[in-house]
Amino acid sequence: MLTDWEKQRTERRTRLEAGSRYANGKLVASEKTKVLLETVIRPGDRICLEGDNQKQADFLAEVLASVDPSRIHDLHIVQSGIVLQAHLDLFERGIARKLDFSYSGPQGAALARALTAGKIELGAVHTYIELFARYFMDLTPHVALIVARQADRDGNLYTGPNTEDTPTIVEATAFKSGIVVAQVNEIVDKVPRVDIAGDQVDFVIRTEKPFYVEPLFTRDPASITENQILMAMMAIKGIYAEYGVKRLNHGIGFPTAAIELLLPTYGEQLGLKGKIATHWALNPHPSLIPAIESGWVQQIHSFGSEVGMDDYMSARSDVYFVGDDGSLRSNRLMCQTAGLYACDMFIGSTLQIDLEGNSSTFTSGRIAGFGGAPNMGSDAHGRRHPTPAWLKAGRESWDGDRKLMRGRKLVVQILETFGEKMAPNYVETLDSVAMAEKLKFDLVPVMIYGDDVSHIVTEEGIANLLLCRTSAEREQAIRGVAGFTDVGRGRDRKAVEALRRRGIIRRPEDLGIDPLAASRQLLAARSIKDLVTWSGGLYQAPSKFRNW
Amino acid sequence: MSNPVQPNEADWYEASARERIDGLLDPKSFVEFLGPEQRAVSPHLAQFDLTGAFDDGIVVGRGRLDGQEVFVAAQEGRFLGGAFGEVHGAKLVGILRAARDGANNDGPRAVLLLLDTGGVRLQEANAGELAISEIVDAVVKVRSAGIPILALVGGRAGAFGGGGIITACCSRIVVSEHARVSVSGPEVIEINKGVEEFDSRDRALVWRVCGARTRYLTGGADRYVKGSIRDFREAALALIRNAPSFDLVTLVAEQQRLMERLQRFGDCRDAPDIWRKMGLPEPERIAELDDDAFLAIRTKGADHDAR
Amino acid sequence: MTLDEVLAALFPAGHEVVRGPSGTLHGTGTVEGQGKITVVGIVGGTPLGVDGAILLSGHVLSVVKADQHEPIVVLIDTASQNMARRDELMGLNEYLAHLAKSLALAAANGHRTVSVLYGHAAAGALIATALSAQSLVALPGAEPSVMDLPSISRVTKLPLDQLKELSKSTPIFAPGIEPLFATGAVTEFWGRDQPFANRLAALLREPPLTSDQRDRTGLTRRGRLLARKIADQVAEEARAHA
Amino acid sequence: MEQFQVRGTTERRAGGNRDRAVIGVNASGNLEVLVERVLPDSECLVDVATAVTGFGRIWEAVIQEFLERTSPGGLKFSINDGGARPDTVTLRLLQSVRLMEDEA
Repeated sequence: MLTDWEKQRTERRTRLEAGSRYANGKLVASEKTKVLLETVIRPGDRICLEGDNQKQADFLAEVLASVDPSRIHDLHIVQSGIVLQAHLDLFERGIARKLDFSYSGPQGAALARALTAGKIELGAVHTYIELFARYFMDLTPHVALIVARQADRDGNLYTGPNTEDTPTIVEATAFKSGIVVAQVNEIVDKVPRVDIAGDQVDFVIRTEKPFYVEPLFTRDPASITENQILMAMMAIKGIYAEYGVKRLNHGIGFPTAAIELLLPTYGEQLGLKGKIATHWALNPHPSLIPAIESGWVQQIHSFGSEVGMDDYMSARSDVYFVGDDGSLRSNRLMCQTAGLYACDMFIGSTLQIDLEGNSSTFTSGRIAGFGGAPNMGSDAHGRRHPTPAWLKAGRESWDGDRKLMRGRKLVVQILETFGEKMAPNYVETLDSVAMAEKLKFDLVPVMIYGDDVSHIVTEEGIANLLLCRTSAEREQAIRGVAGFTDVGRGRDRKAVEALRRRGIIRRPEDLGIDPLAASRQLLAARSIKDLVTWSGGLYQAPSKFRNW
Repeated sequence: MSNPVQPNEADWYEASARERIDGLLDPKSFVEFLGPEQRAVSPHLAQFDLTGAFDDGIVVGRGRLDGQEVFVAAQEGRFLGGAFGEVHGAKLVGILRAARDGANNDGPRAVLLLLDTGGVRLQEANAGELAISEIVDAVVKVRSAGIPILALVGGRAGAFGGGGIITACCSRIVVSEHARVSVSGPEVIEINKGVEEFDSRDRALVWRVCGARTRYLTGGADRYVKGSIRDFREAALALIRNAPSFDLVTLVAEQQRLMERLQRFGDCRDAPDIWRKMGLPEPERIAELDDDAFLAIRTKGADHDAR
Repeated sequence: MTLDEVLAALFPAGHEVVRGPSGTLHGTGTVEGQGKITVVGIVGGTPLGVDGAILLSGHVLSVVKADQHEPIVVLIDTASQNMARRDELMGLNEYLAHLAKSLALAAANGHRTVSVLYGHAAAGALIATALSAQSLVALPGAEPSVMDLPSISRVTKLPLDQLKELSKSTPIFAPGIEPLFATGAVTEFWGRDQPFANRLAALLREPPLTSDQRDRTGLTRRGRLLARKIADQVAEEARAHA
Repeated sequence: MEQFQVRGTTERRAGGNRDRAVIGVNASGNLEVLVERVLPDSECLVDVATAVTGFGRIWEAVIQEFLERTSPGGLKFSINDGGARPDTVTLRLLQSVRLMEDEA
């Protein structure tokens, strides 16, 4: 019997032919979107409805959530971000059933409710690279609904600075006989640059409204507190300078924004310019503008873009990755890979840390997802190239034969002892443990495992976990910087003082920092307006951040 | 590139009420009246489960401005939005009455009001409202006695509600870019009239409607300064020298000025519409200019003696 | 009470009052012992915006200009200030301040100023009209307020019922004639059975106060216990440091 | 709202010769501290009014540590708190002691 080796290709042709009835070439009028989707999607399909960390295929999401559930149902959603209401509506309305994703952010609480109510069958919560990897293994989409700024009539797409996940999604879909549908803001005769080649795109829909992008990486310097500045000073002096960290990634919290704003002032005073923080895997944080303008930064590759930063990045092509057209090209998969293998340090916040140093952003009733932090914040065992920072970290933690010593990534958690509403950030047991039990997860969600963490920075001091040799030492090191939380007050004072003598715990005074010197006057910019001024007017702050 | 944001230049917007006074007046010249150690705390807040402030959110006293005696009152915009309560308002009333009483003797050369307020404190709304009316009355009497009163606005709470009305009762008004001077707050308008009428989250719009640049260009403020405390000091020094008197001539001129504004711009919906009618270059860009470029715009709006 | 009833009751000897745009009115009324006095007003529940305010201040200033020193009665049945983006864009704060200043100037120039509240007045409109005359008379139906209780509840995050309960024990925040009377805002309240014309004539015969005594009144009426004391204390310290 | 006092005995008089100082603002997540030199040199006192209830034990620990660290003899601290976190409380207390050390 003859084997049919082209079932997928045949299936693709059938769907394309059916869909092309609603198209003029590749172009589909926006009002025909619903019937197009009902034609090219089949029950049970794996669908990537492009919902990235930042940009959203919001129009296609709305339309997909409005299709007839008797025709389209049991979809398996495979996408990095569950961010829009429409994403959850798919499950509420019975259009989709199964979910594999990475990040949920603002929908974390609604997602937890839908899971509890049995509306969603959860595959797994992934990191970005992990989900992308599975696109090429066992979660390849049948249909990808993607988003770009512009298209030409041949389907060539220009994503603008928010390229993000699109090349990865299209690669997996188009070369495995899937169907690619793109929503775009504009149809043009010629796109400024080709981010996605037209032969990988089947249908293009121009929408009335430009697609939605959330300014996720803008931290208003006006909200940075003196204690965050103190933590930033300790991190710069006690970690960046000590290890000579040049290649790094920052999380999005206020303490790291404070570090960015202290480089041109406090960092300059310490004589660190050129010696630290020169190469970055980083979204275009507006708070890094003063450091860039002061000549600290040589190069930045970005996962995505940031609202208002387009003109600035275009004008700073020596620093950012910019196409010949003059606009930023971001790429989440590439940048995650850079963060995993080419960064010597990750530093970021989280929501809870336990006594082993495990951290989680899953607090009661919220499934926040992982995003990229677990990859940024893990020591890649596949790394083989040495740097001084990596080797020094390795030396501190290594007990074995020096000849075969490997280096280590610095993974720094920078987190105040208390969070919103006096909730302790340092706890005996992560909330995610109880949540996993309640939702019957096979795996407790952990953002960064304790054995990957090298340092914890709080307003009370720095705990160097690399130097700890026993779990008891680790526990006391964490308690010793956990301030007045129950965990902190439960410390063994003698043990903590012993750790301090060994340099495992370092207080501000141990680092030669006067806590009262931690003033907002040290910030290179104290407001969003200051950032605009630093940029020479090139940074256009989103309206919600303005106070002018 | 050198640091365009001066790290040691004290910023009005960032500063507390006390820091503003310290930077505004001659060093160590400030003497506070009814200071925090006297604990004139609002008795009305506890029933709302709120803790008070030892100065009830306003610092009043006297000091010197380039050697000249002045009275000063500064609202703390971060304590309950700088709102007027019973004690808070009465402290301002008291210092204004003292200024008037001293007019013929060794009274102050001027009174400086550092407004930073959302308006009436709702937990003591009636007392706050009445205090505002008493302040308006006292401002008029101080001005009638020949003592200029300057309003200095550039804090995070702006000058809303009665604070906006008091501002416009002063002899001269100084604003910096962050200032908003208005009666109804954008959120209040949005809640009452809908988001179509006023989208309070569109912050650029908020500043185009209530902000310093709009006020300055249409004559609602007399001086626009860059944001340092020193800039406010210099403006205050210059303005107390030539403040308008409070009399029929001034008010008739103000009547004329305000009528003309309505006639010229009454059908405008947004600030660029006004700026276009004024013949200003690139009206859409004015909100985006830096302070130096903005100050280079020559207009007639702010240049008047009718307040 | 309707406007016509109010006018008839205040001026039984006759009045000539015309309605203007934006809810304004102006004209004259005859009062025993005073002859013709000036009447201005904002009525019909009209919110006070830039257009109404500039008309009212215009009327007041032309009376001051005429230099006849006759009393000015301000009739009030408004709402709050006009909540509109356009009015704020025009600088409503200046228009309301200008109206308040015009009334203050009239008083300083020898015009006895009396506001008569017979309907609503709230927030900024209350300040610029009712509270800007030397005396405030409240008639039946007067509903002055700074902010309504639901709005206070929203801002203070206290449940409405709790606020209502609280307002029984203190006049410091609740809307209405009684609390505002207690705090010293309202000079006199005339009940329905009172002869308004006589009361007005009597009020106008009294010598005008040269200084603002509302905080003292609030103390006497036990509605505002601290304001006078605090203001006096500050003024005393100012004199001591002179 | 909650009010309480923490008393301490001290080894020495706090430095400087200012009679009083005030620092901070009672705002959300922040606090104001009024310091007065009104007690005998061997005593100190912290008087707290806080908008947030139920954290008395943490306050006690924060204040005890502060008193041990600075030994502010003769000083009375009065706090109006708007829900500040312990790190902010410690910072303001330290700042207030530093202010008292300034020349009068």
